[in-house]
Amino acid sequence: MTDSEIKEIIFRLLGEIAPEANFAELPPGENLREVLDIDSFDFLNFLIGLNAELGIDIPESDYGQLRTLADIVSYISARLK
Amino acid sequence: MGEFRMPSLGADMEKGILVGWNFKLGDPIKRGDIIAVVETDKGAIDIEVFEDGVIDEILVQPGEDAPVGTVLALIRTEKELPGAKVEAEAEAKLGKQEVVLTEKRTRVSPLARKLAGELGIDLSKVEGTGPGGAIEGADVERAAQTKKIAEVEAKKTAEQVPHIPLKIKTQPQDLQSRMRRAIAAAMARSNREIPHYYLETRIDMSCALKRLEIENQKRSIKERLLPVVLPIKATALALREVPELNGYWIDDQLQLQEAVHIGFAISLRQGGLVIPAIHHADMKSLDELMETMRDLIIRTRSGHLRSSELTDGTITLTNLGDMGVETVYGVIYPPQVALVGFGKITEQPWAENSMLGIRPILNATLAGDHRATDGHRGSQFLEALNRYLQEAEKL
Amino acid sequence: MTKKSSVKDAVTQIDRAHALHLLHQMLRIRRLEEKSAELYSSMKIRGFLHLYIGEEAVAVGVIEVLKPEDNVVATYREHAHALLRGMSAGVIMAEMYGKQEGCSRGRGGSMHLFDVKTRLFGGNAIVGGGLPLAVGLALADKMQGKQHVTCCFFGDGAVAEGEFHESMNLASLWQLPVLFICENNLYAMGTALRFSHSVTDLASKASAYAVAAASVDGMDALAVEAAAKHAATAVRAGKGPYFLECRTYRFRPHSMFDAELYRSKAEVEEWKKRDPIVTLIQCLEDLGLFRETDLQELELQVATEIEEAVTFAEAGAWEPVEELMRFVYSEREAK
Amino acid sequence: MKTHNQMAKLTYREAIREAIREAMQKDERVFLMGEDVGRYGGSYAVSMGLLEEFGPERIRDTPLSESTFVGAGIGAALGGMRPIVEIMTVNFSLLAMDQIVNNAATYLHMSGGQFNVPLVIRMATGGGRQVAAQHSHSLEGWYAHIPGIKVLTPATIEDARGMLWTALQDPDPVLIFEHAGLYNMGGEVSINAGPVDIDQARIRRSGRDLTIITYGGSLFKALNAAETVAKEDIDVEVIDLRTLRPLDDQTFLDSVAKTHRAVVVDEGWRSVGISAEISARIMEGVFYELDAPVERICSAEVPIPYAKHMEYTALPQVETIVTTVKRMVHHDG
Repeated sequence: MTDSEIKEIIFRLLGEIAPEANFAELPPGENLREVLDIDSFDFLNFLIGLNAELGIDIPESDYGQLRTLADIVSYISARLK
Repeated sequence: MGEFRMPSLGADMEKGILVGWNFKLGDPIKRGDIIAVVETDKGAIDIEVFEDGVIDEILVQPGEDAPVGTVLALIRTEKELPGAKVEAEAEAKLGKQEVVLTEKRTRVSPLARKLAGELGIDLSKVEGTGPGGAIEGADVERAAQTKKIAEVEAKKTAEQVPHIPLKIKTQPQDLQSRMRRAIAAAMARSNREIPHYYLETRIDMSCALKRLEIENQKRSIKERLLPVVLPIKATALALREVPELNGYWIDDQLQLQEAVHIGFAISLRQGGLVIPAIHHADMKSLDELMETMRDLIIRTRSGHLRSSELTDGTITLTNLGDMGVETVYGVIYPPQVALVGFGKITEQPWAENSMLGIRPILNATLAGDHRATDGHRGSQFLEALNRYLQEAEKL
Repeated sequence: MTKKSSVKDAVTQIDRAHALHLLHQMLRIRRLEEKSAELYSSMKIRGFLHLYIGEEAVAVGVIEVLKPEDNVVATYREHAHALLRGMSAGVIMAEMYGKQEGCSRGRGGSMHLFDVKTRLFGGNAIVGGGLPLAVGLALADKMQGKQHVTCCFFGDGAVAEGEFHESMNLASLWQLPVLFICENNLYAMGTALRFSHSVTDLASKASAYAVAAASVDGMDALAVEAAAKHAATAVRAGKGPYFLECRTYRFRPHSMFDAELYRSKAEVEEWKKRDPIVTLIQCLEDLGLFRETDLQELELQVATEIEEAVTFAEAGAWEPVEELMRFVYSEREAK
Repeated sequence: MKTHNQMAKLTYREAIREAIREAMQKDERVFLMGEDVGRYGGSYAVSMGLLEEFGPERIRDTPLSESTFVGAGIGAALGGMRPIVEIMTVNFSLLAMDQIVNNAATYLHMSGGQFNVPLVIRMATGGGRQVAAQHSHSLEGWYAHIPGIKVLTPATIEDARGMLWTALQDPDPVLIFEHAGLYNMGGEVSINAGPVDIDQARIRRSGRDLTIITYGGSLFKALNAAETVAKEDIDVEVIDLRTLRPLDDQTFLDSVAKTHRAVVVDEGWRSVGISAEISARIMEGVFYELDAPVERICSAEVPIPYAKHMEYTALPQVETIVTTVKRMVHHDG
């Protein structure tokens, strides 16, 4: 699965939570939760979406590696190999 | 294999007691034979069998009672007979708790309420001339007159002030303004009427977070618990020890509420705040609390809340931990008499029996209505809250 | 078929074909009622269910002498009467299932079978409720100069109702063509005759209203037919109402949920010896008019009819709830 | 339109007799059956003279057997006739309630649409003539609870004259309640007044400040009260329901939406009565137009007493209507 396909899934899941957000201009290095005003419930739902879609389990201890868009993409592609 | 079941002989017959069998194992039987006698509340009744065959197995002994439809015996038949399937209706007994709201409202006729909406009149400022001070249509029309005159004056003075355009998010205008007006009215009334006192305490969350970690390892991601669930449960249990914080201030007296319905503040993406109630929070398990909150958040954000959920909170809880705020000093929602606030859990230096260490600390605050309770009771509540979080395995 | 006028010796000259016809009708009723009991236990039929098993001779004997244009008013124990007047077993079964293909669109159930084509003015669940209707139907026929008979079935229980006395009086006062058929099965639900009537010879009550009356053995189809023929002829000839008491017995409980505390098993067994089907077969055998194959043929024919009825009912549809309000009032067709 | 509108002076009783006579002349299926309708000429003298004109076949005196002669009426209707059954008063109709509810009202629906019951039952109703509890009932509201029948309450001479023929054309059972106090009331109606509709209310007096909703015998008390308060410039609208089933609620809902205040005057008892139904429909229909709760003026919940002053107190009266209206409009009542 290529990075752009992963991004596409991430944007779709985030879209369900923050419909009005405009993902094209999302800076890859910014803290996602602050930029998109996502609280802990939204974030958990996002992870549940990832788990359902891609079948990867994300333990709480890994939350730290999922701050920015770039982090999430690399975290996922590593898990999918 | 034919099934001989406890027959239903009438709408009001739910079960019968098997008095005796007229045949024994291996006996041949034919259609129309009286195979057994059953005791019902109308007396003993002979039970007919409707198929030929041989009794292969007896499943219910004389003296036992069995609900309608229970298989009493198996009958080996030459040709296979389609057994009559009896679905046991699962009577989903939905216990419905009635929440009795003893809230006294000023009396306003429906016509007056309608006109107030149309003419933009704040009913709390209208003098009622109807029976018992009830506000009637005419009263609202008079208020509209005086309001129009006042607006004309205000317009004159407003001309001098330069108009600075504010950048606000686009938002369906009426929903935003109506909600903003409702919050404004409540907050203004709270400030006007409620003498607030504030208490704060810092809670060591290591035990609670440990409990959470263990729980989440056992669970799939879908059932994962969020940290905020623990302080909510602790709050609910602490309220049982200090019930005076769980009620309403009405007609100059505290009206305690039996049920603990915690109003959970949920912010809307387009701005604005809604506080649906988690009903009977003290009786809900951590999983049930998580489930309820997830459901409330989804329905709040999609606008599908039941009106009862918005009006029957007995206390309000606001959790700004996600936002990175350390301590919250909240404003109580009338007619409630308390508000609990939780900030962010942060790593902080912590001294304990003269040893210094780093602990995950949660700042918990209580805003109390001094008419209903005093600081003493408020601090006992925070103390209980802390205690429950230190024995988090019991939550 | 030559018939002597007096009731008693009419039984001796029997026409084999006709007797087999009566037997066939009784078997149709018997098997239909047995199948209904079975379907009730498997919860396909609900509500109240009153079986006619044991009384077949009455309905068969009486309805045999009526004409298609005559009116029939019956009670809640009326599967037999509906079947004999021409309603198909399938339509009856569908009604008991509550299906739309039932005669009353599934709205009446076992106790409320109606059929405008065969002028069956219903089962009626109120004891005695049908008697005044019968008086009215007869009044209408008389006022319109029609030579019809209105045949009204009711039980021994109804004889204690005010409406029985009012109806008998009015029918007699206005000399109306009503054939009152009392199916006296000795029990009004759980109350034996002697506990509800000061005078248990019910036929004798008719004389109080100057109404011609007779009583007949309700377990003997041929006897009932003869008596009914005599009565119907008088009524049709305008001689006023006639009261025929048929003394019969029901082998099953009043309805499905009845522990029969009011009568002994022995009494039931005693009456079963006079089962109308067995009696008729015995009578034909004594006269050498009965062959073993006759019964097998009839049983096979009846079994097929009943099985097809159940299939018809099972395949039926529920009336759509959108139609609930239909027929509360008439739909505005021409007056 | 009628060419020249010559008026005839007629009492309520004569209007009904004319209606019966006209119906029997026009349709030979129509006949009158009831206690003392023939030789005695009717307990309220409504059918006086009809026996001589139409003979005993079609003017049939019955024994005192309400259940059976009402049941026979149903049977005759089933059999193709168009009977008018007269029950002397609503009080005796209780004996025929089973036939009316379980047969007349139910046959069409229960038989899946096979059997119509084109029957008219007339009965006197109401109190106020000191005939004590068992003869003073107003139970129209009961009958208005039952799907399958229609319930008419003619108050004016025009309705008394025009409702019967329309009711006889109806393929379903129609009950007509004639308030006993109205039989002697005189009035005018055009000589060729024809049939009237039986499913709509009428505004008998239009007004702006408050709506009185009533029917039958109470109509004239309401109109009297309206004239009284008009002197203190309270403008009351008075609605005559004319039929309790079907209940034409649109007329009174539109009125209350205009006046924002409603009073129901009903000679029946207050609890679980037609006044309660009307109040409920107002709450459901025009809640946001209400400036005051709906008020109901009904008979006291007692068996109507014999003594004049006691009966007067028990029944709704003009003064009660006046004080209620003034309190609702001016709050000074």
